[in-house]
Amino acid sequence: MSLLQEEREIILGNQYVEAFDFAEVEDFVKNANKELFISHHFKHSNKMLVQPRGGFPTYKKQFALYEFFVNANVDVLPLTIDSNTRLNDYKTAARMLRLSEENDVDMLNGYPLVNHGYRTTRNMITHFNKPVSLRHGTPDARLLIEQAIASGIFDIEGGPITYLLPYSKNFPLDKAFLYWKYVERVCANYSQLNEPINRESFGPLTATLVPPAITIVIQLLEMLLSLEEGVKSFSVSFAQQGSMMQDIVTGHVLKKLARHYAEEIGCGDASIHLVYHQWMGAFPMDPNYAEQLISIATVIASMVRADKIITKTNQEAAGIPTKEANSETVANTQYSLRILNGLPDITDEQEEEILTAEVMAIMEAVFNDPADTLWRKVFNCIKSGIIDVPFSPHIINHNQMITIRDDNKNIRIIKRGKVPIPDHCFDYEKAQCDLSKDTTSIVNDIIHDIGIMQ
Amino acid sequence: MSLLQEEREIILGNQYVEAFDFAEVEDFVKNANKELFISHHFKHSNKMLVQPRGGFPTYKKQFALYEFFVNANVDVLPLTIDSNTRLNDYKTAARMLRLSEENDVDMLNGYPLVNHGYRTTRNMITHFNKPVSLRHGTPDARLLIEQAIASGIFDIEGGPITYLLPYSKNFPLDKAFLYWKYVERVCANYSQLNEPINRESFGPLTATLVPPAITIVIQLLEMLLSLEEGVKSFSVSFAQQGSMMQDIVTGHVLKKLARHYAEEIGCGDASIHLVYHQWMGAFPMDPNYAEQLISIATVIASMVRADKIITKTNQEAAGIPTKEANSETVANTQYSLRILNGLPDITDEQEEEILTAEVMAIMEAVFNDPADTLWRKVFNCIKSGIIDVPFSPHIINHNQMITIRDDNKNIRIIKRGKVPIPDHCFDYEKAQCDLSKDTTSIVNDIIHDIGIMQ
Amino acid sequence: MKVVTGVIGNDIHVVANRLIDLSLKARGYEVFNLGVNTYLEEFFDAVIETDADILLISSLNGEAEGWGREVKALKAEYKGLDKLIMMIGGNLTVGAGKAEDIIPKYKSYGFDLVCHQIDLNTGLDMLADYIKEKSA
Amino acid sequence: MKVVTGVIGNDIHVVANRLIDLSLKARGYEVFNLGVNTYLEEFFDAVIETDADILLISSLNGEAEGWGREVKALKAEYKGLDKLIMMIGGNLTVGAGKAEDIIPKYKSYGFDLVCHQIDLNTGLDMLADYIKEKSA
Ligand code: B12
Ligand code: B12
Repeated sequence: MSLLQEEREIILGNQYVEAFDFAEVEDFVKNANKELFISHHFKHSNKMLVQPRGGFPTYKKQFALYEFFVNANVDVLPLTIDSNTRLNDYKTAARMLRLSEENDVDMLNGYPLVNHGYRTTRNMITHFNKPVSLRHGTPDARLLIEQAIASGIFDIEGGPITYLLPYSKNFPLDKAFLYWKYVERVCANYSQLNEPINRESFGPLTATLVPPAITIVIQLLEMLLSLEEGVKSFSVSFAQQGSMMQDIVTGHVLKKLARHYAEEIGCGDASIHLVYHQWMGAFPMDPNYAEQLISIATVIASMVRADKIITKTNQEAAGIPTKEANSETVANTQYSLRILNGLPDITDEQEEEILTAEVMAIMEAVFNDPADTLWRKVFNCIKSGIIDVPFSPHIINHNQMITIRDDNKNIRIIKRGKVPIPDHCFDYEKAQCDLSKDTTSIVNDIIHDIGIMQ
Repeated sequence: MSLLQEEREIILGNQYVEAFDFAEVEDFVKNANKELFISHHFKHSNKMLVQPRGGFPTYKKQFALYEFFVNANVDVLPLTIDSNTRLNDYKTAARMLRLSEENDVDMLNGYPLVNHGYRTTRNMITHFNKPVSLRHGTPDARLLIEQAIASGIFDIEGGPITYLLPYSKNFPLDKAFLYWKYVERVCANYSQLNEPINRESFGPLTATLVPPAITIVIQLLEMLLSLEEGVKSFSVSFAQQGSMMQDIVTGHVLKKLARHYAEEIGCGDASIHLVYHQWMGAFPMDPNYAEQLISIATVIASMVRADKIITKTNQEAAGIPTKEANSETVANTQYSLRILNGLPDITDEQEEEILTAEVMAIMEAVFNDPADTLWRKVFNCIKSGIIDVPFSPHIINHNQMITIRDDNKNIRIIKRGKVPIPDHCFDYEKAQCDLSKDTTSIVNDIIHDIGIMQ
Repeated sequence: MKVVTGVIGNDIHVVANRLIDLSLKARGYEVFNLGVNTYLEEFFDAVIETDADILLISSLNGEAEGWGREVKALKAEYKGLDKLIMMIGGNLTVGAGKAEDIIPKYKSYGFDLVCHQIDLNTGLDMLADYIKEKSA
Repeated sequence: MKVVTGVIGNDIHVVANRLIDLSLKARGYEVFNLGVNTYLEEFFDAVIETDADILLISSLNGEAEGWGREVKALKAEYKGLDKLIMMIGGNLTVGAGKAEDIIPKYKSYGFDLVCHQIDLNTGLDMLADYIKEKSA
């Protein structure tokens, strides 16, 4: 038995897991309907796929949510996991699930997939026969992913960096890399049986003044870590940044370099997709304004030529959105995509050049790290501040890079910290901003810039 | 006394008009606050001005509407006139106004400005101290415009073609030209006293598959007819057409040629502005979808770099919108304009070239008409079908031009009728469409194309 | 069969009228289209002149109700209109309104087929069914 | 003056926390920022260690209410915190809620200043006023 298989058996031997039938699951994946595979839709659909967010504790409520989504003409269903499961606390999740079922109150902020088990969950997923995307935020997602794939969920979001730096204060980063290596391998293995399992990275990160160079580098690294384990279908992603042109340029550079580096490591046969998140930062309180913001995000996603868009609702600033609000967004986004015609195909050459140079310089610094494997190189670079994510709450993150917005609301790096932004790029970035102001004004600008969509 | 002044005295001697004090009105205009002049705002504001639609019969309701608009941060107030006044039926308007005032029901679909009189109306307009745009659809607007300017309304929409071909079945076109000549002269004369009075043409026409070449030609001709009478500030306009690229190209060509022809007739000193109408065609019934449509229109207006945007509401398909819906749209549009950042400045060279050639060919045909004055040339060209407006209900219009949408939803001319579209342009237009279909399929395509935003 | 069509009253919304013209022709009817801005008398005159089988009226701006009330009285003044199929469609009320209120009202005015905010093709299918039924 | 600040509970929304750090420093306070994901004991320990005058707590994900109830009891276990100014702000309830319900509740937990969905600068102005008043 392989080492991986040994590890799988230990993981799946967890007391909260129903007996896992490896052969049956393999068989299920092999014969699963192609409609369930987002990789299949990416191949054959010529429209942008629309995916909302959402997860409820009970089977009944999740089922009802899906019915709403299907009525709203959804392309990809979400399955958002509760935070106990994210922390591998299946015991609490079980208790809360029972309470939710008995009292008809939601005691969990998502679907506790491990407790429901794959047999039950698979019923729901095959019933709707739409691709489902797993959204969690789990550093150790080994057990969760096994259950997800066994349930028919063939689109798996996350990664060791993007699910850690924005979401955690002190979970050990090195462990996260190892746990995700397991996930990649399991996905890669199952990918040989039918259409490939798709992996997706979480580009929005902290959704707060993250410069595109950092977003892209992290997208590329998570992609490489995945492809090198044999994954054949991968989605890189990013969220609306606040400037249409910067989004367009980011999309171009991300696509171009994803292809480039995939080929560099001999994985040119993998298919790579682009996912765009509607605004993920601080929302306006006014739901009418939030509606405009979402709608404009859809226009930009179309200009960016994204393959999939992940939606928000006009209730974002207020609290967790209802299923009605969520499905309204889906219907509205589909409508917007239908009426967006004659979109120009454009770029800004100079911006592309600068951004490409920045990304390649950081990537080179990562590759030049003396460690023996890619994940260790990346680990070292985060630790040393070569990769630095603005507003990450994680203790390992350096927080020395400072960004503000220029007059066109592009995010610009005005302090690079330890990130090896080439001098000519750094000079260009700073030249776009008014840096003659005193510190207080610059701090006020940053506060203003965080709230620009409010 | 000049001939014009004689005519003015006759017009203003109308029995339904309160005594018109020429000297007082002149004095008022001379000393009027610059804030009331949209031409002043065009000069000094660096944002797109936002103007809603709306008119109510009573002073009280109109006042309340303006309060709503001002709270929603409006830039330009509308004054929409009722249809009796549009047909110079001041008697009926007076009766309906009395009924509306007595019973608190709206018996008119707009504000009967002539009956209210300029003294009353001026109170309201100077109270709010915002520029007001007069929106009517009146072929003989002589009396109305006198009253409007005397009230402090310094932005006058309309024109002999654009207020006739979409709005009337058989009002005589030649008379419309003469009546509008009067309007232009009055505007020109008042323009010498303070900031210029702005004239605006109604570019949307029938809002139904009108090709940009026809829209632009009519905009240019109404502009020339106005400038040649001495008007110094003019807004050309058009409505969202259904393809972002076609809108951008239309905006470019319209601006460029407006400048060109203004200089050609020695009126290069006039200032020319661009106005964009949110979608004017068939709306979706679903107010959520209508909301998306309007919001996308704002994005396109920004891409087009319009100087002013005229808004619609999400109630358009249902009926006449409430003041709440109208002011919500204003607030939303202002918000959208605030968050639209980093918009690229683009065009499509080939499309611009084709469109420019079409417009110049039609303009040449108009200028080559043997008649002695521009208005007679234009009259002859409409009569002979050199200018042909799809879906005009007017008997003089030829209705021989047929248009459909190509794959990118650009409006394309597939039958040119008598319109002198140059051969290479016509070939280009047809080449974008699939014309191998049978007539029934093409008719179905046209029906589909009219409803593309539904 | 012969159809007289047009848009009633001071209504200049012509788009649906053009489509109706095209669609009726495509379905093999002989069409006499009076266009927009057409008054009730003009409709009945045209029916008599052309010996039409069907009168198909559109209204988009909601004003049809005012005209509807006069249909019966006016029709009675003409002779030989007993077999005329009368149909109306478009936007049959000012502002929002419910089909279940609107249809009986217009039927009481003398219309055989009432299509409030009903898509053209559906309406013309209804007409075909109605004709088939009547002649069966 | 010395301020201890941080985000309470399992809340990792760090943006407001960073801005609070910057703004307090800009206003001349000496700041001890414990960051996100900080538990009540950690806050009080830090106040004791640094001899802080002010404890400024943030909560963004609505969980503060659960922690609030324990404030009084826990504070009583420490000595010398009588003059500590206690302030809380951010999003102080799950979902939507009204300030008039929320403020008295948090005051009863022992907070002197309660800023539900109040902008940072306004909140820090309130703090300055409060300090002036108290020392007057
Ligand atoms: C385009 C348009 C215009 C154009 C018209 C150009 C032209 N000459 O045709 C312009 C800009 C000039 C215009 C002017 C006005 N308009 Co207008 N216009 C519209 C708009 C946006 C679309 C109409 C359209 O062409 N639709 C496409 C066609 C194909 O659809 P349709 O007309 O609905 O017809 C379909 C069905 O009804 C059906 N049908 C129609 N007849 C029949 C008959 C039968 C038997 C059957 C089975 C089916 C059927 O078949 C069609 C296809 O499915 C509508 C709002 C909307 N619906 O989005 C307002 C609207 C109709 N207009 C309106 C108004 C008030 C006006 C004005 C008075 C206002 C103004 N301030 O300018 C003027 C003057 C009109 C007049 N005197 O009648 C109102 C009517 C209010 C009401 N009914 O309560 C509307 C609803 C807008 C609004 N919300 O205020 N308008
Ligand atoms: C950005 C964001 C994220 C980022 C956070 C990155 C990071 N590490 O900081 C990411 C994407 C990672 C994230 C994750 C999550 N988030 Co979140 N997030 C947001 C979002 C969009 C903006 C928050 C923000 O940064 N605002 C900008 C700052 C400057 O404003 P602020 O935080 O409101 O603070 C201001 C005031 O409150 C005030 N203030 C704050 N503290 C104090 C203290 C005092 C004394 C004073 C005077 C003032 C004051 O000052 C600030 C400036 O004015 C909000 C929704 C929104 N508001 O638009 C949701 C939101 C806060 N998140 C939410 C949730 C549920 C989550 C998740 C659990 C969900 C998930 N499915 O992923 C996770 C995990 C969170 C956890 N464990 O705590 C919910 C909270 C629900 C509730 N309270 O009812 C919200 C409201 C979204 C929603 N509608 O569901 N999120």
